[in-house]
Amino acid sequence: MSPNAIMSSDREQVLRLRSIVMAFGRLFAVNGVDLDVAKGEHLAILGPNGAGKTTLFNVISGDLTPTRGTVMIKGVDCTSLPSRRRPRFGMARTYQKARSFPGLSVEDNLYLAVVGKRGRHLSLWRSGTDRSWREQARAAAETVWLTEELATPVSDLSHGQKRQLEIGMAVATDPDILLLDEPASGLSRGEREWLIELLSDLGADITLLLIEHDMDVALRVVDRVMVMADGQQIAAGTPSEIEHDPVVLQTYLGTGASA
Amino acid sequence: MKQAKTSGRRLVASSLFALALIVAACADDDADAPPGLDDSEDAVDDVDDADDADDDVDVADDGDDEVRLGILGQCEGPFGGFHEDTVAGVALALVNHAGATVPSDDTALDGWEGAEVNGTPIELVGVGCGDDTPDRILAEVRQLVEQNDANVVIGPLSGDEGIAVAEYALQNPDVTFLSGIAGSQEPTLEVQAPNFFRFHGEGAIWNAGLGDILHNQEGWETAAVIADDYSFGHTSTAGFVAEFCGVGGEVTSRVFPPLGTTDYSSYIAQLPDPDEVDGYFWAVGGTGTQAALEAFVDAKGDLTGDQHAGNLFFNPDLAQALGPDIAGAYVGGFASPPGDVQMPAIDEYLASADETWDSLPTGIAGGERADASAAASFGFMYGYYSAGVALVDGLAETGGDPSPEPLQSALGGLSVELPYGDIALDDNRSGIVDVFISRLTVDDESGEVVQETVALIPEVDQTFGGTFGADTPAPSRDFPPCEERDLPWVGNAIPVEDGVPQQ
Amino acid sequence: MSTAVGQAPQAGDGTADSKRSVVYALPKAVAYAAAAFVVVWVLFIAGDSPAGPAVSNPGRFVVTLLDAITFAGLLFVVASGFTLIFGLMRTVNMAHGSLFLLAAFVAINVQHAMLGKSRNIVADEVGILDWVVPMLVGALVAACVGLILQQLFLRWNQGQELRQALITLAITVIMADQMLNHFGGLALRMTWPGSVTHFIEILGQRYATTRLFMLAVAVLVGALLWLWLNRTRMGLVIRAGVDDETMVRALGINITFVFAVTFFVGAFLAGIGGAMGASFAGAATGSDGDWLLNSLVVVIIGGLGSIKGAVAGSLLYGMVIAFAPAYLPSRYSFYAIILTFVLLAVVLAVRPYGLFGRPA
Amino acid sequence: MTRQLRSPTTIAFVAVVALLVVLPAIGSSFFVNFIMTRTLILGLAAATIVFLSAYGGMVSLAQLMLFGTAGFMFGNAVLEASPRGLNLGWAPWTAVVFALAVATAIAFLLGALSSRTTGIYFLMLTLVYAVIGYNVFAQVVPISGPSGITRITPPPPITQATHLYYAALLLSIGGYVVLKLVARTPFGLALQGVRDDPVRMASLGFRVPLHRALAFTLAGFIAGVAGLLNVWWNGQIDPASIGISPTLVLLIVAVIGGISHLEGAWLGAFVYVAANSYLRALPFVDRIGITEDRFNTVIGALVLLIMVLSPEGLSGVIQRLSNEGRRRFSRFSSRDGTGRVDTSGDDAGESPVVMIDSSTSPPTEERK
Repeated sequence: MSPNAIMSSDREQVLRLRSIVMAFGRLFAVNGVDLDVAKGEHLAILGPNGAGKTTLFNVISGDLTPTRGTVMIKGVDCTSLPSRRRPRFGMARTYQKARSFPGLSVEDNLYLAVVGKRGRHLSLWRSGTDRSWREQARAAAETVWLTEELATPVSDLSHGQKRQLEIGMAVATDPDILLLDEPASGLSRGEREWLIELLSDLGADITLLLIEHDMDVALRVVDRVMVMADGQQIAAGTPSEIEHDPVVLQTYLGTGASA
Repeated sequence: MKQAKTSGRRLVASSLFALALIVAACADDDADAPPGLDDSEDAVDDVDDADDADDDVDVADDGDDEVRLGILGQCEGPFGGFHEDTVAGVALALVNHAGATVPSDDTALDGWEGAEVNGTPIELVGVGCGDDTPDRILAEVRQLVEQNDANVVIGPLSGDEGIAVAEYALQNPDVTFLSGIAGSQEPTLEVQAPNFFRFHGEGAIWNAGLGDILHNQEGWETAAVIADDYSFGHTSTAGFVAEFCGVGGEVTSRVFPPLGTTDYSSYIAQLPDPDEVDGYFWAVGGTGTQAALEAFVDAKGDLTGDQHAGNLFFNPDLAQALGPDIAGAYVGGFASPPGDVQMPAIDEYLASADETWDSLPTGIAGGERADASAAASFGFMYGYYSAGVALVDGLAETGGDPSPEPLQSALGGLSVELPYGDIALDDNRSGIVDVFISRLTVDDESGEVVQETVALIPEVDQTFGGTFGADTPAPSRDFPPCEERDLPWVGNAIPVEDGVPQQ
Repeated sequence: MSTAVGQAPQAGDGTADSKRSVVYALPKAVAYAAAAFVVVWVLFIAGDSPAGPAVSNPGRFVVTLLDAITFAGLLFVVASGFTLIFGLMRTVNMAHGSLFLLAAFVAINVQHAMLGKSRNIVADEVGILDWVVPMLVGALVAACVGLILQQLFLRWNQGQELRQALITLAITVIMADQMLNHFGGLALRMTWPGSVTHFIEILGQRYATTRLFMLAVAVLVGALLWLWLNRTRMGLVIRAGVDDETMVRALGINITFVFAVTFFVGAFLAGIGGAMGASFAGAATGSDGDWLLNSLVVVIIGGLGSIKGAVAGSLLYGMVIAFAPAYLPSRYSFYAIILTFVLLAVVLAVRPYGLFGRPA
Repeated sequence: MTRQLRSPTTIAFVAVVALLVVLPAIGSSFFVNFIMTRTLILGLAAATIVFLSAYGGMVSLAQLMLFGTAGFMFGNAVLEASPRGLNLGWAPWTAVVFALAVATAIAFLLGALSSRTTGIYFLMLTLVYAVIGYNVFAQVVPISGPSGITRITPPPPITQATHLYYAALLLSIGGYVVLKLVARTPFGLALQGVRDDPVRMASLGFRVPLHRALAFTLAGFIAGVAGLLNVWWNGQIDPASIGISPTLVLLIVAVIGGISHLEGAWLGAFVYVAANSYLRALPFVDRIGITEDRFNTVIGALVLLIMVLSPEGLSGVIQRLSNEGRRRFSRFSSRDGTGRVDTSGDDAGESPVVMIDSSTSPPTEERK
C-alpha cells in the first residue's frame, strides 16, 4: 500500500515521513513507516500497545531522532531538529501521561505554552506583549473549560482537568499541526463528549494527528486512519473502511474493541 | 483565602524570627553589661578602622582588674585530637605559677580555679574551637573577644590560623595575644602586630641546625626536598634550605605534592635517585609521611636512614608506622625536644603535669587516655604552657595590671624561664629559641623507633641572619633561593649525649 | 505502549546531515583531538616534563602506566560499591567515604590487635591472614553500619534521591566527628602482608609488588562482583532492577530484601576499599572526604550505576592522577590536580551522563 | 496588587526589615556585627542554593565556590602590597565590578557545562566543582596559594562594622526581592517549567539547558555579591574558606531553613550562626554531650532530623504549625494558592518537596 495511494487529496503537505526506523538497541519500535499528511487533515493512528504509535509521535515531535528515515515538516527536513525548534513550525503536542508543570498555576502553564512559541523566553521584564500573551493563555483556558481554575496549582487539579490542561497547552500555541497522544484516556463520559466537540470544532486549517484507544472518539473526529502493529503500518483508510478491514479487526479490534 | 493562608504563615514565621532576634539581642546585652560594653564596641569599630587604634588607649584603662582569658584550641580537623592539650597547657602553667587548681583530674576542658597573680584573678572566659582554617579561628577569636569580652587570648594552634589571628590582633590593640603553637613566619615577621607575642619557634626555626649538621658533619653536598604544598611545608623547607645552602650545600630539586595526594608515586619519581643525591629532606605530614616514604621505597629502593632527614613529621608518635629502616634519619626540632632530654626542670615540669591530672585524652596518643606528662612533653601542649607562663610572668612584671599597655610592654621585654629552655623575644615579638635536633634510632629494649636528641642549637631567631624579613616574600615553592649566607648559630651547636647537653 | 520516551542519546549519533549533528560533533571532535594530543605529547614531546617523552624514557612511561592501572584498581573497588548502590536504588550514598574510613580504622585496629603492637610494624611480621582478616572485619563492620543506615534512614524514602543524598550527607558529618573522637586525628596505617612485599625490575625501574597485589585484589573483587551479578539469581534481579525497577516489582520479587543486600554489598566494597586504602595510603581524619570525592569523579566520568563505567572511570582518573605530575612541563606540574577538572569537562561535554551512563 | 501592600505578609516583611534596621541601636555590637552580619551574608549565599533548588530543581554545592571566587578576585584586584596574590592595586569599586564579573563568568561556564544534567547528577557535579575550585586556589599561587589573601578592607563608604551590617542588610533585601521577582518573569516561570518537566518545556519550544545555565549564572552573581560582603567582613580569604566542609555548611544552612523557601535561607543562617555562638554557652548542655568539640555531631544530627521529619526545614515546620493553627480556628480547608513555592508546605505531608519532586517527576530527560 503506497502512501501516495491513500493521500486523500492534493492539498498542501504539512508532514511527510519516509521510511522511519526507530531502534532501541535490538528493539525496533518503529520499523519503516511512511506517512503523508495534508493540511487540515485529521488523522488517527490506531494500534495495540507496543505498536510504536507514541514512538512515532516522538519522532515527529523531535523528542526522538529516528535511527533512519526522514521527517519533513512543511517541506523542510526536520529529521534531527530538536523538539524545541518544532513549535516554530506550528507544531504542538500532548503526551500520553499528562505532562504539565505541577508547580505552576493553570494560567502559568498555559502562558508558558504561549511564550514557548513566541520567543523572549529569557525576558526579565513583563512587556506590553506579555499582557496579550496572558490574554491568549486565558482564552485557551476558556477553550478547555478551565477558567475557574486559572489560579489553581496544577498539582491540585483532578485527572480530567489535567488532560484538559494538556490539550489547552497544545491549543494555546495556536498550532497548525496538533499531535494528541491519547487525549481521552482517563476522561469521564461527559468529558469525552466535550473532547469530541472540541476536536470537531478545530479550524479547517489545523492538521490533527491523534493516537487514541477509544475508537468512538477517534472515529468520530478524524477523516483518515492509520493502523500500526509491531512498528509498521498494517492498514490505512477512512474510518468506515477501517472498521471493516479484516486485518484490523483481527489484530486490533478483535482484542481491544471494547476500549 | 490563599492570601490569608500564605501571609498568615509568613506572619508567624516573621514573628518568631523577630522574637528570636529580640531575645538573642537582649540576652547578649546582659552579657555585655558595663564595663565590657564600651570595650567591645570600640574593639569592633576598630575592625574596620585600624588607623584609629591609638584613640582607645584611655578607654582601656578604666577598669580591667582581672584577666579574662580566652583560649583558641582546635577540636576539629587534622589536629582536632589535640584540643584537650591546648587547654591543659595553659591550665598547667597557671597551676604551676599562679596558684590555680583544676576541678577535674581526668579532663582539662573544665579549666581551672583560683588563678591569681599579684591579686589579679585569671578567669577562663571561653575556649575557641578551631578546625585548622583561618575563617573558623577568626570567628572563634571574635567570639572570645567581642562576645565573651576576653582581654587576653592564648592561641591558635596552627600556622595559617596564626596569620589570621595576628591580623585580628593588629585591629584590636586592646587585647593581648599570645600565640599557642602556630608555626608560620608571617604573624610576627610580616604582620607585626604590637600586641601579638610568640613564645615559641616556627616551621623554619625548628629546622635550624639540620643543614649545618648534614652538610658539615654528615658530608651531604646535595639534597632533594619533598614537602607538602602548603604554608607549613613551605616554611619547613625554607628553614632547611636557608641553612643547608647557607653553609655551602646544594638543594638540587624541590618537589611539592599537593595536600590530599593519595598516590605519591608520580611525585617520588620526580626526586633524583639515591645515587644522584646525598640525601633527602622530608616535610610531608598526615597520612603523607608514611605514604610518601613507602612510595619512595617502592620506586627508589630501601630506606637507608643516614640518607634522610625530616621535619617534625618524622616524629614516631605522629607517624606511628615509621618502620625501623628509617632509623638513622635526622629530625628537625619542635617546641619541645624528644623524651630523652633530661634536666631537673623538665622532670619537675612533667611531674607537675602528672600531679595535676590522672590522665588526659591526648592527641599524641591518638585521642586515647594517657598520662598527662605524655601530653605535656609534646610541643602542642608545651607551646600553650609557654604562653601561659609568659602571661603569668608578664602580669607579675606589671604588678598584676592586665591593662594592655603595661602588660604588652612587660611581655615584650620578658625572658621566660621554661623547662625546655628560656625564651626571649626578638624585635618582632617572636621567640628566640633553642632547637633540639634528634635522630631516629631503634630502641634496644622495645625494638621501636624512637627519637634520640643529638644536638641543641642555641638562640635561633626567625630572620635566619637576614634571609627572612618583612620585605622578603613569604616562604614558597622557590623561596628562599639556594645561596650561601651567614647564619649566626652555625658552629654553635651543642652536642647532646644521652639526653644531656654537653656544656 | 511507548517503548521508551527519551532513550539514551546514542540513538542520534547515526544522523550526520544536519546542523544539530554539527553542534554536537564539535565537542566530540575537540575531545578526540585533545585525547590524540595528549597521547602524542606523552609519547613524543613532553618537553621539560619531569619524565620526558615516553620514547626516550620507556621505563618511566611503563611504570607510570602501571601506577595508573594499579591505583585505578583501588579506585574501582571503592567506586564500584558506590555505583552499585546507585544503579539499583538510585540512592547516592554520600556516606560512602565515611564507610571507607570507618572500615580503614577498624581494620587498622584489628591488625594492631592481631600483631600485638601498633607501631614500627614491618611487612615481614605480617602474615597474609594478618591482612585479610582485618580487611574482612573492617569491611563487615562497614557493611553492617551501611545496612543499619539503609534500614533506618533510607528504606522508607526510596525514590527521593535528593532527600536521601542529604540524609547521607548529614550522616557523614556525624560519622566524621565521631570517628575523630574515637580514633583520634593522627594518621594511621595498615601494613601489607610480607609475602607480597617484594620488588621487581621493569625496564630498569624498581617496582613494588604490593601495588600489583592491590591490583590483583581489585581484579578479584571485580570478578566476584561480575559473577554475582551475572551468574546468580539475585544478580539477575539486580541487573533487571537497574534497567527497570517497575518490572522487578511486577515480577513479585522481594525488592526490599534485594535492596538491603545490595546496600550491604556496596558498603562492604567501600570497606574492602578502606582496608586497601589504609594499606596503600594510610587513613586519617579527612580521608573520608577525599575518597567520597574520588568515587564521585569516577562515577561521573564512567556513568552512574554502571559497573563498566566504574572500570572506565577508574582507569581514566587513575591515568590523569599518574600521568599529569610526570608529563606536565615542570613549571606547571603543580597544577596537575586541576587536570582532573579538564578530564571531567571533556567527558561531560561529550556525554553528559558519563561514558556508560544513562539519563536518570 | 494594591491589596497586597496592606496584606499581613507585607506587614510582617516590613516589620522584620524595620527591626533589622533599628537593630544596631538596641543590640550589642557583637550581636549586630558578628551574628547578624554573618547571618545576612550566609543567608544571601544560601538563598542562591534555595533559588536554584526551588525554582530550577538543581541543588548546587558550587555556590560557596563562586562566593569565594568573588572574594579572591576582589582581594587580588584591590590590594597593592599583599604578600600573596596578583596585587593589581585597582580602585575598590573597579575591583568589585571585576570580582563580580569573574564570578558570574565562571558561573556561566560551569552552568553551561552542567546544564544537561539534573537532580542528583547536578549535586555531585557541583560538589566536584567545589573541590576543584578549592584546588585551583590552593595550587595556583599567583592568585592565592595556600595561605590565602589577607588584610582585605571594604571599599570607601563602608568604613565601620555597622556600615557593613547595613550593606549586608540592603543586599540581602535586594537579593531576596530580585529572586522573588525573577520567579514571576517569563524567564522565572520558564525555569520553574524546566524544573517540573524539562521534556515538556523542550517540546513547547524552550531551550532547557540555556535556562538552567542562566539561572546558575544569576545565582552565581548573587553568590558573588555575598562573597564580597564576606571578605569585607572577614578581612581575609584562603582556600580552606571554600573547602569541602564550609561547602557543606552552606548547604546545611539552606537545609535547616528549608530548601524550598527563600526566606528559609536567612532563617537557617540565623539558626546556624546563633547555635554556633550561643549553644555551647547554655548551662548544662555539656551534660548531654553538646560541647564545642562535638558541635559537628549536633549539627549533623539536626540536619538528619530535619531531613527525616520534615524535608521542608524550619520554614516548613513553621508553615505546618501555622496551617495547623489555622485549621483549628477556621473551617476553611480547601486547597488553593498559586505558586508552588507558596503552597508546597501545605502538602508537605503528602507529597515530597519541590527538590525531591524534581528528581522523581519527569521520568525522562529531554533530548539534547
